[in-house]
Amino acid sequence: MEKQALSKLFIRLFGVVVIALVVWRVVTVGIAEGYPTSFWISQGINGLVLGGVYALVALGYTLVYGILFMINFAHGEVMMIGGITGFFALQFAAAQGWMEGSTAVVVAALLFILIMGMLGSVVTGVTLERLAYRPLRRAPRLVPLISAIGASLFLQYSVLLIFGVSPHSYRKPDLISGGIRTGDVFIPYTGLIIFFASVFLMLGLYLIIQRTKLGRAMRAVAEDKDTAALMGVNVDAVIVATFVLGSALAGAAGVMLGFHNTVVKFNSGFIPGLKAFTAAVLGGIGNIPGAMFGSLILGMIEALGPSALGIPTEYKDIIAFSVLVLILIFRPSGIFGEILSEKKA
Amino acid sequence: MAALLEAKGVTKVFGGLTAVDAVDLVIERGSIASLIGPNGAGKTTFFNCMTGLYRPEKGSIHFDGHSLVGQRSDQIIGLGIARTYQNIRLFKGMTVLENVLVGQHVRMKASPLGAVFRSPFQQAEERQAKEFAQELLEFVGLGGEGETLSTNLPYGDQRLLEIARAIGSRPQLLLLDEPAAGMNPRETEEMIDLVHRLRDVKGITVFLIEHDMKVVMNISENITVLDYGKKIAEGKPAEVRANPRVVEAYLGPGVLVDTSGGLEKKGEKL
Amino acid sequence: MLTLENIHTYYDRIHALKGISLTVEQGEIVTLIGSNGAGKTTTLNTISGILTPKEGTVYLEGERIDHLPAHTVTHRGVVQSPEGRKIFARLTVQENLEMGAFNRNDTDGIASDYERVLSLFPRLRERLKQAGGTLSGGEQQMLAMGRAMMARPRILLLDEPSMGLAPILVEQIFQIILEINSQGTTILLVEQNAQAALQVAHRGYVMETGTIRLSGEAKTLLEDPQVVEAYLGF
Amino acid sequence: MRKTFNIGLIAFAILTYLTLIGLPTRLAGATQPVLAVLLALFVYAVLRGPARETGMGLGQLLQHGLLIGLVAGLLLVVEVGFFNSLLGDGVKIQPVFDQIVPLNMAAMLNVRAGTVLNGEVSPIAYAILALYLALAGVAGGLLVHFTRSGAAGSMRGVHIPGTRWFTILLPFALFAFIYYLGLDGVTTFGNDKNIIRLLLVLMATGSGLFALRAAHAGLEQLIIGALLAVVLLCLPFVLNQFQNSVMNIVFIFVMMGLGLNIVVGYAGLLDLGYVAFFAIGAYVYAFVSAPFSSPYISALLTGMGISPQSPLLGYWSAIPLAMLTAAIGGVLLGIPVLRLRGDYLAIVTLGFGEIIRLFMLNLGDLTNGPRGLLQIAQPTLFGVAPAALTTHLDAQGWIFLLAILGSAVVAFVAIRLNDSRLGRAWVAMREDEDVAQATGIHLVQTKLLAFAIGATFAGLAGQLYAARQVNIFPENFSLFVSIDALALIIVGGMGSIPGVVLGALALKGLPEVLRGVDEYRIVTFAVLLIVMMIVRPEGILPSARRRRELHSEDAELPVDEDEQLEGGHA
Repeated sequence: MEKQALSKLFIRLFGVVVIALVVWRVVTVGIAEGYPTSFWISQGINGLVLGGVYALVALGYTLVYGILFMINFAHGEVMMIGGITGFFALQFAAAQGWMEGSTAVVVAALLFILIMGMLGSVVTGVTLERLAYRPLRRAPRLVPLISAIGASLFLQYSVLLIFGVSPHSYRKPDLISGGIRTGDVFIPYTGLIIFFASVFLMLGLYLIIQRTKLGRAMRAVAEDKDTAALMGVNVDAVIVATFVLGSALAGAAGVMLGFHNTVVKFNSGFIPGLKAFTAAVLGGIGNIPGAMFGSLILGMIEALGPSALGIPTEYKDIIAFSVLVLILIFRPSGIFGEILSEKKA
Repeated sequence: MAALLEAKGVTKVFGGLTAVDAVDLVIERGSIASLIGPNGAGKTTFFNCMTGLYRPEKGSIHFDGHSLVGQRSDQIIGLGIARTYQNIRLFKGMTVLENVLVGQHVRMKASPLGAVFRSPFQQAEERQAKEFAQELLEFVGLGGEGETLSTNLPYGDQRLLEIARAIGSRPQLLLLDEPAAGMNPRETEEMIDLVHRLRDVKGITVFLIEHDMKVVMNISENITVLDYGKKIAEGKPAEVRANPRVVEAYLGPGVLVDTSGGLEKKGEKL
Repeated sequence: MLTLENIHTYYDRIHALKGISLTVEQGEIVTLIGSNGAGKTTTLNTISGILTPKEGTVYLEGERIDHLPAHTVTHRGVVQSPEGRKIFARLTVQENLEMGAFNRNDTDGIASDYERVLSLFPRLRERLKQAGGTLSGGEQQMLAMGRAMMARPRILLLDEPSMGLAPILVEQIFQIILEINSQGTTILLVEQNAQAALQVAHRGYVMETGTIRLSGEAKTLLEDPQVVEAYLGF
Repeated sequence: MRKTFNIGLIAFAILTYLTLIGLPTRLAGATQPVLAVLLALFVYAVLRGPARETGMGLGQLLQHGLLIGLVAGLLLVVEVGFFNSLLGDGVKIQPVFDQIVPLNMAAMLNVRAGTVLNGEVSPIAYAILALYLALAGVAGGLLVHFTRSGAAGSMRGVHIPGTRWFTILLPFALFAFIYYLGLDGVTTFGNDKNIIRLLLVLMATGSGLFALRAAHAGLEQLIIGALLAVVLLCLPFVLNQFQNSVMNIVFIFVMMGLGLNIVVGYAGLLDLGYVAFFAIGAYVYAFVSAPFSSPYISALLTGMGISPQSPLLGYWSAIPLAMLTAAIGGVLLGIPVLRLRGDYLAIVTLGFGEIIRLFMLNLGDLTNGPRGLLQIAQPTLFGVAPAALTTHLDAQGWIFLLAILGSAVVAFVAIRLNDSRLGRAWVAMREDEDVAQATGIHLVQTKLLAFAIGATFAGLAGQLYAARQVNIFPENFSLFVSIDALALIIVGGMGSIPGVVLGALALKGLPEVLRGVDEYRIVTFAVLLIVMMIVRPEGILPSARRRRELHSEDAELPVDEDEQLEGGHA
């Protein structure tokens, strides 16, 4: 009795100390540095944009985890391939002169690029599922994870070998290269587009899951594959559909990140992929709204954290991972709870 | 007889569902007692509260002078309560003998350093552990199976091995969760005999959950009946059998009583 | 209607069914009884396509269905209500029932079956928007059977419908099984509760360690001394 | 037939992939034979299963093989022709496909690059390529036919007399040959001698493992083990600097792998941040042996009136410090992740590894950032550099010797632990945490012990690595070190000590031999990981226990063989 209470108390105490330290640090830095409000707003907006991208990728992790209980470690690479495909689509569109056309043409071209990127990711995701994951569906959990690590490496280095080392630079058309300036706050158009497109796609996904027959089948398969099959659900098809949805979102993220960061290369999916996974875990893996909020929170922490704590921005990854570790210490199933945890009894 | 274990007002809630509801229970030292009731009545949950897997929201459980609530399961087995599981949970990749050796873990003391340098103490302890494991296997009737992989044992023998593993920890109280489930009549007879020998030869107090009324009525000195998490009756077998509430909630008027004992798969979740 | 010929099924290396042959005629209730591990559930899983037999054939009205995946077997009208109910705990009661009709597109037919199920199990109507996991054991069993009915099965495979239910509910469930059958659905029933099963069934098979030990009219089996000793005695 | 056609399409996709990654450019004249061999092996792999199940006759096999080869070959010819026509027209494909250059396409067709550029490739060259691949398909079918009949069967069940002794004597023969190649004046293999000798060393060491496995338990195994140990310990004295430098990294990874094996293989805790402890060991040793290269420590020591120019501790006296620091690191990592489940654990530990690397990169004052820590002191033998004692042992050989000894110590400890109360507790915990706890296993303690012991070994390996490298930089400690270490225990066979050695030989040694195709190391390895997981998840030399868990179909094989091997390796 005493022991368990003591360890719980210890963890709580530790939590209080950590929070107190962070608050103290933020307050002292805030006073000492005295950044203008506009700086914080700009950073906050960056955080939301980053969060939006993470969310699109995080949803893929969460979807696959929700159904197969495996971490699709290669999901970041699926996103990267979307970015690469989008890059070539952009080259093609530029060669046709679409990027200098009227607004309508440019918008259509951008949509074309987005869709091509999504297609590239979908093909990759589905192929992965077929070749690297499906044969392992009944294997112990470690086995598909290792296979996924292999897939991640394979995709990265194949892209490196096939498309070369040099980064591929996205050139934004004029239409989206500017931004809105109010006072000292500058909001790039790409940021706006990313944020709203993310929200739009996430809502779409949510509706598919909750309202459609496919979504219902996905939820049923997540709970119990054999019983779902007894109801006449083609489990393989539903799993493929899950990969299609997750990969499509990742592809969209890849293209948007390409426009935002202006470059894509073989390893540009790796760190965002890890971050997105972190975000999914933060929100409670398997939990769709959790993944969205976890991503936005992580984006904000990354954007605001270094300045608020008064440390160099190089440490933003450290902050992100530290947050992950801390959250998991206090809430092992994420902030919003792992929806599917009871399956794993 | 003195009470070995005494539970008072034990309550366990899952979500909104009260799985165990203010249950009082006393197990006499040296007795064989049973816990019965329909599926989902909270029997296994009660076991889990006793062995530290769950922590009851309310109530106290005292065992041999120690409070059990809040203790971890590895501490509880150290105090002398061992158990088996409804859906057999052996260490599948281990041999039969190794399973029983793990069962003795809590009674062994050699440190990792002792293992690396093969200290005389460690060697003696390992040798004794192996001898004791062999003895226990012979006790349950698996003497020749030491090197068999535990998953390769037939179903009934797996149950026996679980009991051997549990008594490896030299418990005072052994909790058996449906020991006769899925056994044919002959195996059930043997199980009844084993439970008797556990108490008579090994001096272990036995508390068991069982659906097979043949077993329950045959060996229990005391029966507690749970329904919807509440204790609805307790007493000697004859008393319980005659209790109208038990008949209504569990035994039924007779025609449709499940007498075949046990159910194929137990993963009943709340 | 349904015929199994010399079925051998393996779980990994374990030889679970060793040459099972049985038949179910149109309109019958046939029960499979036997102790734990005898292979009753394995037999149902082999019929419904969750498991594939290594040897032997399953015919449904003369057509082979033994190598079809589970979801297409359902499409042919063989519907299994699995052991332990296996309702989808996080889907609502309504969604669970809709899952039952997953392969159907006849909106009108689905609607009428929906009404039929709800009138068979009035308790479910009160709980339509509730998550399946919050139902009591008896209600879950009703939901599981209702869900299977939603597929409009030609033959319904019921696995342990009385498992873990209070005796009063058990009686109800068996009443409903009789009613479903009287409405024209053929039923293959797996039961631990051999007595009750043999009372509602027309014919029965007794299984033991992967083989069929005895078979015959349910009434005969009820009086068979071997059956009485092994499965019915108290 | 349609299925076979589809297999042909897959073969074509693989060949296209190989073309796109520029393999022909590297292989040059050997391209066509290599592609043919690969295709034949592919056909063998895909037809073997169906052939066994349906009992295909030889004719059918050849037919299917031919169809696959034809489909793949003809499509490839069309593709190459398409690229060639573009190249001939002066279209630059390179901005998209980096490797589609005339040299690459020419190698595919075994012609000169100029012919491609000028668009003068003769149809015959195309026909030869197609023919090659079609024949390769047929060869694959033949291979299936021959391996399924008698010969292969006897390999499995029946023991041909003498094979056992062949297996046992093979490593000694190889060692003798290696020794011979090292003698002055031996010019066998000419320029390739260096590489071939290294390959032989890898093969000899690997075959040693199989020899131990083949030996009967008891005295025979003991004698053979002792002889192998003697031969292995002689290696550093007869190899040259290059071969020693490859072998010492192999054995440093054996040490790492054995440590990680305790965490992952025994205790089942998937740790992807294992590099952190390796880095800790390396940096701690660097700090004490080359304090001047860290600005912070340098200033600190100067402030205390100690000259930062001389090492604070020697190699041997630094060992306890490196191990202890790493162990503390292991516990510190262990505590917060104790409550996490397998996959979460993997990602959090991965995050930890990255955090450590980022710290090394960014804590410029302490770690000198990306400029690294330089001039790390070499281990000595009673205060003397061994190179001064004997001309036969160069600096790399000395490290190799220490790596062998370190590996032996680590293996010894691992074996003893595995066979103890703690080892059983690890396995029990891996199999069922709840039941393990209810059986009296203190989970926190048991997990932390696994982390700490694993970390200690990594620290030991890291220290030796720092000495080997002389200068260390943060990029030496990237995620890939963790992944390499994990991969080698997976490939070798999780939980198995000989497996770790074999894995290290294959994954750290072979790529050095295949220097020419080094760029393909990672993709090859990635494919290997996936295929391995599908075909043989228990690894090449699995521990008996793992094999039972992961591959129940194989359980009929005698299981005691591997136990003997593990026991014998001590």
